[in-house]
Amino acid sequence: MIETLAQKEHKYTREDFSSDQEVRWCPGCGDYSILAQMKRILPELGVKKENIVFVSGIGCSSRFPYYVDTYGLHGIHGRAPALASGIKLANPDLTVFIITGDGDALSIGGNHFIHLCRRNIDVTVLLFNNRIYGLTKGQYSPTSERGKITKSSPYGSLEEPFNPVKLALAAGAGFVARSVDRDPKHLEAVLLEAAQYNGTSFVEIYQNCNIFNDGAFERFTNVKTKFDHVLYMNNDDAYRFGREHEKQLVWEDDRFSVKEWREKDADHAEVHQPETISDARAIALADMDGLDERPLPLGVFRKRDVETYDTLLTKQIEEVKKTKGQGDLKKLLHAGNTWQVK
Amino acid sequence: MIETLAQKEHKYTREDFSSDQEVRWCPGCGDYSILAQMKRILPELGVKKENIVFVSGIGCSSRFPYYVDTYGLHGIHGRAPALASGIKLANPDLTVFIITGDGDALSIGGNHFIHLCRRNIDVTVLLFNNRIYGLTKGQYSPTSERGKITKSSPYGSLEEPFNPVKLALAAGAGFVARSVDRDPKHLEAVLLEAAQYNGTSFVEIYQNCNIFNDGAFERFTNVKTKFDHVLYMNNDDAYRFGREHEKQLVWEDDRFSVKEWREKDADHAEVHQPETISDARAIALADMDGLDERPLPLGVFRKRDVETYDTLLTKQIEEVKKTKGQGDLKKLLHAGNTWQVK
Amino acid sequence: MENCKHLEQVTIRFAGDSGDGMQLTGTQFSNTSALVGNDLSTLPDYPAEIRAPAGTLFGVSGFQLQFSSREIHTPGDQVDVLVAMNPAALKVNLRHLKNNGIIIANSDAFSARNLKLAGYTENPLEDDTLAGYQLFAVPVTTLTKQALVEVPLGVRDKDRCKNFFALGITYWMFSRPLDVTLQWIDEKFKTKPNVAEANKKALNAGYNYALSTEIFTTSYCVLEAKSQPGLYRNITGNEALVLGLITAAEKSGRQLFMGGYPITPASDILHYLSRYRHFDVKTFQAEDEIAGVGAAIGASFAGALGVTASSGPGIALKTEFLGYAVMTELPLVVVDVQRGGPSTGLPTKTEQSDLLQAFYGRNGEAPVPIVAAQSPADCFVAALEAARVALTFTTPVMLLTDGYLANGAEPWLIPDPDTIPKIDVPVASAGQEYQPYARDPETLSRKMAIPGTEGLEHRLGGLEKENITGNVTYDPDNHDMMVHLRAEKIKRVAGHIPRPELQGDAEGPLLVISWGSTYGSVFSARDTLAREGKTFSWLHLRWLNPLPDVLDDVIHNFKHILIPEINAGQLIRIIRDRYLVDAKGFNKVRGLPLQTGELVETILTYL
Amino acid sequence: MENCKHLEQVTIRFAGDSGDGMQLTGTQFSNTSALVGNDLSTLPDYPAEIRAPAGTLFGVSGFQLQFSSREIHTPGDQVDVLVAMNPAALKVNLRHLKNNGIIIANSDAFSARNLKLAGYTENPLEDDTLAGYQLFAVPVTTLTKQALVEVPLGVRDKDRCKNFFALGITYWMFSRPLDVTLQWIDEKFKTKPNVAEANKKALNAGYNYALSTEIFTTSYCVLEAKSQPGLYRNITGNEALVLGLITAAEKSGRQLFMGGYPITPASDILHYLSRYRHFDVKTFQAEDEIAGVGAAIGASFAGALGVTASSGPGIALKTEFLGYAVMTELPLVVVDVQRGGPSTGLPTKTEQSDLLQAFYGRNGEAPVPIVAAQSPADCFVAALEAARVALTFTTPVMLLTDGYLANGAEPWLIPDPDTIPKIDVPVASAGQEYQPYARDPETLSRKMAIPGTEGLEHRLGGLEKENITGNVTYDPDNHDMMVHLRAEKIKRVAGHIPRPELQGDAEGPLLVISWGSTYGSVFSARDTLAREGKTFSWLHLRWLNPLPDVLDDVIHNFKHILIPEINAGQLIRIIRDRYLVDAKGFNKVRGLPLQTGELVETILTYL
Ligand SMILES: Cc1ncc(C[n+]2csc(CCOP(=O)(O)OP(=O)(O)O)c2C)c(N)n1
Ligand SMILES: Cc1ncc(C[n+]2csc(CCOP(=O)(O)OP(=O)(O)O)c2C)c(N)n1
Ligand code: SF4
Ligand code: SF4
Ligand SMILES: [Mg+2]
Ligand SMILES: [Mg+2]
Repeated sequence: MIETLAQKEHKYTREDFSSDQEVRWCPGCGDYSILAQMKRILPELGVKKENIVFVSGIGCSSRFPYYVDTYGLHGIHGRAPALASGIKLANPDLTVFIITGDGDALSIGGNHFIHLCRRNIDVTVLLFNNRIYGLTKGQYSPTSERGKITKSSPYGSLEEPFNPVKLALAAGAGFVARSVDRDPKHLEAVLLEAAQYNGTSFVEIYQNCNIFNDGAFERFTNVKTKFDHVLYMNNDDAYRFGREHEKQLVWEDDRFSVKEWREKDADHAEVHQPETISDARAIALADMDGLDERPLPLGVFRKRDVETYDTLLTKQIEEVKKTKGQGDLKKLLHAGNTWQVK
Repeated sequence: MIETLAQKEHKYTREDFSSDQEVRWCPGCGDYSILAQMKRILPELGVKKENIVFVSGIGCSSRFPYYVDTYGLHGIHGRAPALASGIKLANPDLTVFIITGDGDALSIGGNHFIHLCRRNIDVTVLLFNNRIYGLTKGQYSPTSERGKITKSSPYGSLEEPFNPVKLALAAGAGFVARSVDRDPKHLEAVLLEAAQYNGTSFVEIYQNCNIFNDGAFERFTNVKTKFDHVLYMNNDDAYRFGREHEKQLVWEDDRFSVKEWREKDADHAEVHQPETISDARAIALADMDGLDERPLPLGVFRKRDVETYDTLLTKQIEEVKKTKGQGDLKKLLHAGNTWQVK
Repeated sequence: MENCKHLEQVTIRFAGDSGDGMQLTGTQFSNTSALVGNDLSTLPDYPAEIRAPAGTLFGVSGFQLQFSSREIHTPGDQVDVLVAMNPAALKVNLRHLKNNGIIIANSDAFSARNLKLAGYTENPLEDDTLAGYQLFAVPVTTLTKQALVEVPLGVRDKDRCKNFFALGITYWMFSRPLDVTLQWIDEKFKTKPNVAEANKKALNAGYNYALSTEIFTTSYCVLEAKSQPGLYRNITGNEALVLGLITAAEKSGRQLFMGGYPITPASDILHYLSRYRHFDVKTFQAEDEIAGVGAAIGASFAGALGVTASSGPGIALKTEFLGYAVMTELPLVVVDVQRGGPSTGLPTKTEQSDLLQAFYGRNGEAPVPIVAAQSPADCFVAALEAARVALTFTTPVMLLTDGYLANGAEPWLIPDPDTIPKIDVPVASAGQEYQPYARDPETLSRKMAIPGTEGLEHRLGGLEKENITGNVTYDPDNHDMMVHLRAEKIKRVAGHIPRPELQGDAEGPLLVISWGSTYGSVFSARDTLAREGKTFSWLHLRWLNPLPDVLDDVIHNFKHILIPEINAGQLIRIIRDRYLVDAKGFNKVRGLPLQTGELVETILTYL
Repeated sequence: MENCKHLEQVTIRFAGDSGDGMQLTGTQFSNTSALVGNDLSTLPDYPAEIRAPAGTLFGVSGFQLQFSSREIHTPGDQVDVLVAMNPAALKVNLRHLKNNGIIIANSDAFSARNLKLAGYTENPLEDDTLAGYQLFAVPVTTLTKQALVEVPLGVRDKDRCKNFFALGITYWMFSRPLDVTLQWIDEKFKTKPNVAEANKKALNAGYNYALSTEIFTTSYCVLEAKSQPGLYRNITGNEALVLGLITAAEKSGRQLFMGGYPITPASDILHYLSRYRHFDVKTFQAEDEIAGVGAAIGASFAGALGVTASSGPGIALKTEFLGYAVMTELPLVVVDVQRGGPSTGLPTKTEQSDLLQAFYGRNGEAPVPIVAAQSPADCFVAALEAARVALTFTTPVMLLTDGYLANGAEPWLIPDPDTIPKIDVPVASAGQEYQPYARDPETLSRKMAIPGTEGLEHRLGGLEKENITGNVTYDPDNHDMMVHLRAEKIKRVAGHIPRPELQGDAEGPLLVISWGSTYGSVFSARDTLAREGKTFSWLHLRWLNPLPDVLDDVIHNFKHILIPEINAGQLIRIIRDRYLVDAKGFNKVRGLPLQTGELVETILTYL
């Protein structure tokens, strides 16, 4: 939940959120862009620096907290959701971000991730998906495509990757979105919306690891190809794409297919409504990987208004206090059958 | 994969699969029925006893392997998929079952569970869902309804439950089904189909814990209510339900709704086809919890034909051998730059 | 009560099917005995199965208690009175009974079917099996049924009252008042007056049956124990531990946050804590033990007192995060309710076999303070101490109890919370210059800065830290220094914990060193020997790490050192290493408290 | 080579940016030196960052090797020659250089920008910073560029060849032949002839530059070491370990199954094993370390040799499953490539601080055999031994190596696989009467029955087992017996492992006891002292659990016991406890191998 700055007089700038730590990613790494966009949106939140906590696991991406001048915990591999849940539940006034990687969140940390989505604790999860284990120097990850040749799969990996958006949707996350490092404007907008959402918000960020998996998302970032292969989903907009918005997705029975856009479609075309979208439709969107003629959706898939775990907990405490009164230590110790020895 | 008995002369009976161990569930527990149906289908598989392995985690349900006279491993909490993966990959000729509970599979074991589904290792997972922790005496589980009052949630639990079918679908399981302890015929049929499927097959079995969560599935098992609240999905059958099959589900835009069944619907009614069903439709089916006018689906949601991890691994080994030849230890040790000291 | 035969102490064991209500019966007997003023100690002994099929051997549920007019701390080795509600209960428990001990058996339950289930070919009530014991075969089921003819209840419900009938018999036999239990029944079955009625009738009927028939000739009484004056209540270890934690939170001004995951026998800590929302206690039932401890650490970082509790396999899972708490130097209390191991082991049995894991069970050099409770009521103090050290030294602390302490009960002298000292937590305030790893020169603890505090933004993590600044560094010499600083900090705890009292002479033939729940057995052994005019010196350790200075002072003054433990020898490893003394162990790994008798025998060989 | 100055041994360190190819350069120098017949030992020292920004201090990548005409086992304490490709490399590594040591610096890289990044205010090549060293400032970048004018390659590609120029200089300086590296270049860049051409030209250019300019006046030579005759190859610890495992699988007729999850510095074990599908090696990259070890145990149950490998935090996660393997008594090899701890610690540095975790890091009494490799090549034998004991004793075995052993390299005398004895695995056959927990009277191991074997269907699990039948039982005495049987089984391993050889007299002033990678440092210390006519006795332990009998025989014959370890004192805890000797530790926890010089100094105080 976002606590607005009472004293609006001092509005932060990006620089206010730069820590004194040297940034240690490889030159050219997509993480730089994500960090830059984050520093852009933080001043927009209207939250005091001291009320922000960045929590991460282990991985290249998970070094992120060091570079932001807020409170931070660089956790252990896969377990950022656990740390973050404790932080947020202990102090619901804090604004909590989880920074994680595809290995961190979906390999070792998969269980914490789906439980976080289910519980709907109000934290924002940014998954830097480079489809590779960066920090350990290039093994395939749970989002690597089948057949991937890496150090640990010299003859090709054998398993289907996870679809993180689909998994988050099925696990129950209220807010599910996707963006990409090389589209700073889009990324900035999505980050801001995610951070402002009340509940577990999940953003998958396609991130280029130029050392171990360079060009993994080239198709979706290169100006030559991206317009034909990316669908930018916008609230209340039709599902149009193509360089001149000349194509559209239409819902046919139980899937989206591509049609040409004609002027007259404007009146009746289906528009994207993440607040009310059905699971079936959201899943159908998530199913499109941009590898066939159908585009890869970027933007917010779903944004549901549901009560958060942290609010429910606070309410429960208040209700119990209403009926039982604020706990009294002396009474507590003396409860039950007691007897006096003289 | 199912290896058929070469010598069909000795066909097993149920009793052949009874171990010498005393069954130690509470009298009245739904687990008994599942065990009974399992013993019915095992002889049907045409697999030799010694080629069957039951693997489990920890929980009431996880005692199952002791009661079946095959090979078995009673594992540790949540980790049966890990053990089972090792068994199946080490020896793909074995027929492997995983027996697990809602806590075992979805709480501590959630990550292994979704990864198993993704990898599509050929094992059959039976999740005994009683929506409670039985063995530890009645705490709420990840499938307990929100607001559940238990020993660990005296004021009501705060979180949304998982929908195990939905999660398995999103994680990529090829075969996903649901049945219930108190419908032995249905259960038997589903178990058989699951066991015969080549790939990760997942069956959620609603199971009554008469001690800590009695009647959780009453609505779907009591003859007074079940016909109105259960949809039995059958291959190539229309989605009809109700005592006289007088109701049907129809697909409208992106969800199922209830309509009366009229004779003339027979020609054009949509029929259930788990082999080809889209994700969107499968998810829409999974979304129905039987608590409103729409029924709870029982049966097979999805049954997809995909190559298994174990087959791919075997193939990979064969291919490498084709190019490199069977490994030779002496050559291996002598590889690289060597020099002779005299 | 005048015409009763006086006894100093009695051990009684109630045993029956899991469904027979034996835990309840035992608890009622305990509470009544406590209110009568006896000292007492209890040992529930229930099966791993939830409800095993009726009549089976593995389905037997037992509850043993010793009550006494002297100070005691064990539930008794051997049993004076065995209440056996069916043949399986008799079969399983007979070996615990003393020669010439009393058996009260529900003869109605000795049916052909039940006998067979228990593996008896003949009815032991009718052949010579029980020669050498005092057998009272009572048709408890029939008599209960008769007593309840008029109560409008179904047959099965009536049948369920038979434990109260049996309890009634024992109340007469040991001259206990009925009112505590009668009141409890009224309270418990407020909404089911018929059930209340039936249970009360059954209790009275049992009492009157014993009083009026001539089967039972003697009734006994066990006088009040001379306890320290004050207000008492009966308490189990898990209850006391929870109260200790809540007290610590209150005394330190921290919110109590518990991240847990159910596991026997630690689950009740989660259960009990979850009741105290009005004390701002937040319990979080996590998806597993790793998430439980992770959330607790997160909460500590956010300013709470983070606690996690588990047992056996669950503790094993927490080790990675424990190392993280060592590195980040955040307060954390990790409760380990030890149970029979290794692996899943004996989940419902007691053991002391996680001590070495507590010392060494982490990757790298990761020392943590370790404290152990010595009796059920003592779990209060142990928890309070654990939290105090965790908070003042900004460190994870391992708090060891065990299955016996967790479920066992004893009278607890309730402390006045106002006399419990406040706990000072080293927290930096806004406006101060803040260095995350600057240390208090005395305790070596670092100051925490709690999120929400303006200007103290900083980052922690599991990579090696530069001293003072807390920046990540791979500098070789800094690492060496930090390894030693972290170790030294834990050593400094020694100056901040109570010095344990040496019982007996400061030199002599034998020093017994004990820890945890074996306190009771050693206490009884000493008491037993004292009556024979024999004695030995005894040091019971509350803190295992760091070890108290007193050991340095005295340990070399004794010819023999004996270390009794419910494991294959763990504290002994630490003591031998540290003091180079040829300590011997007394080790029984049977999932049970040590038997006083066996211990006494062993001690005698050293005197 | 006649007119070169003879040296006994030399330590050289190549240092530059992560992108400068220093690991490659070092490896080439090593391979060439090995083929020349030197004994050698290497220490890669790379940053935790993947590609740190060019020119930064934390981005410096180093590779040190010692090569010698005598037997050696350490990469050398201090460096004779430092090749510094930029100012940061100089800054970080200067402290490793001996007084009057040689510096070869790429003067082109000492630009204002790079100087600033390295924190130099003045150019150290031009002021007095390097007085006291022999400085050779060479414009390596320029000279390389000039040498490659005619090669049709881009500027950046040409620039990348500069490490070969530097290597060429050192080849001349130490009289090494060029052909090994030239061949390697041809092989490596088969598909990129221009790159091959460029690199070869650069190498030759460097060599010729050194030969023909008058800057370098002396060239040195280090003669062949007198090694045991036979065929050798250069090998790292992780490579040797992998070969050992494959050999064990072949010798036992088991399939090799490895369940792993990447973690530094253990990942290469997974990488290397995954190449050997044609040896029927199955590698399974699991979702985490828990699943990795679980799959390995499952595979062992199914008849394979189950192996898992990890490091630091990953090992901590495996402890629950390790206890399970103890209870089910299934074979399993757990490789722990130790790194700097606690927690995430110093992931790329070496340490020996998981020994006590290996001993005690599990809930309950769960003893496992522990074996440690002593040098990179020795990882082969250690792995073979670990697998042999795991299979013959049906037990999990901890195999300890460390970051230095894993990545360090040395010449390996390749064994003839035909001379390696077969490994007998206790497996029951169809038709036999089968009791899962019946034991071999000598080893106490149980026979396994592999799924697929007709008639031997049985169930295993983590609950306590009845001896012989393997049925679940909560019987107290059975538990006590099983705890002791499991312990005794591990003790029996002692009769089946090679007796370590005591070096030196069986009595005297000092016995040094070492384990793992400190072998090399102690070896050098002994060698160093021997030249001064001094000596001490030395026992290096391959097996840590059980400890070898030889210790009982000799340990009390010495006035002092010294135990050098790269931790805060861990084996010392075990030795003191077991033998009650006042052993002293020599402990440096700096993430680095122990320095021979410091060790020698300490040893001298005891002689
Ligand atoms: C318990 C544990 N296991 C393994 C590791 C090693 N490890 C560190 S990061 C990582 C994976 C990183 O991949 P990802 O999460 O995708 O992050 P990236 O580096 O790609 O940003 C692994 C396996 C560890 N630190 N801790
Ligand atoms: C590591 C670990 N944590 C916790 C436990 C305790 N435990 C055993 S079973 C169980 C949950 C059982 O619930 P479920 O999986 O739903 O099975 P059920 O008993 O309901 O069949 C728990 C928490 C354990 N044995 N091991
Ligand atoms: S390895 Fe890849 S993900 Fe990691 S810092 Fe370098 S470019 Fe980025
Ligand atoms: S507790 Fe529930 S799930 Fe467990 S055996 Fe009893 S009835 Fe079955
Ligand atoms: Mg990644
Ligand atoms: Mg359950």
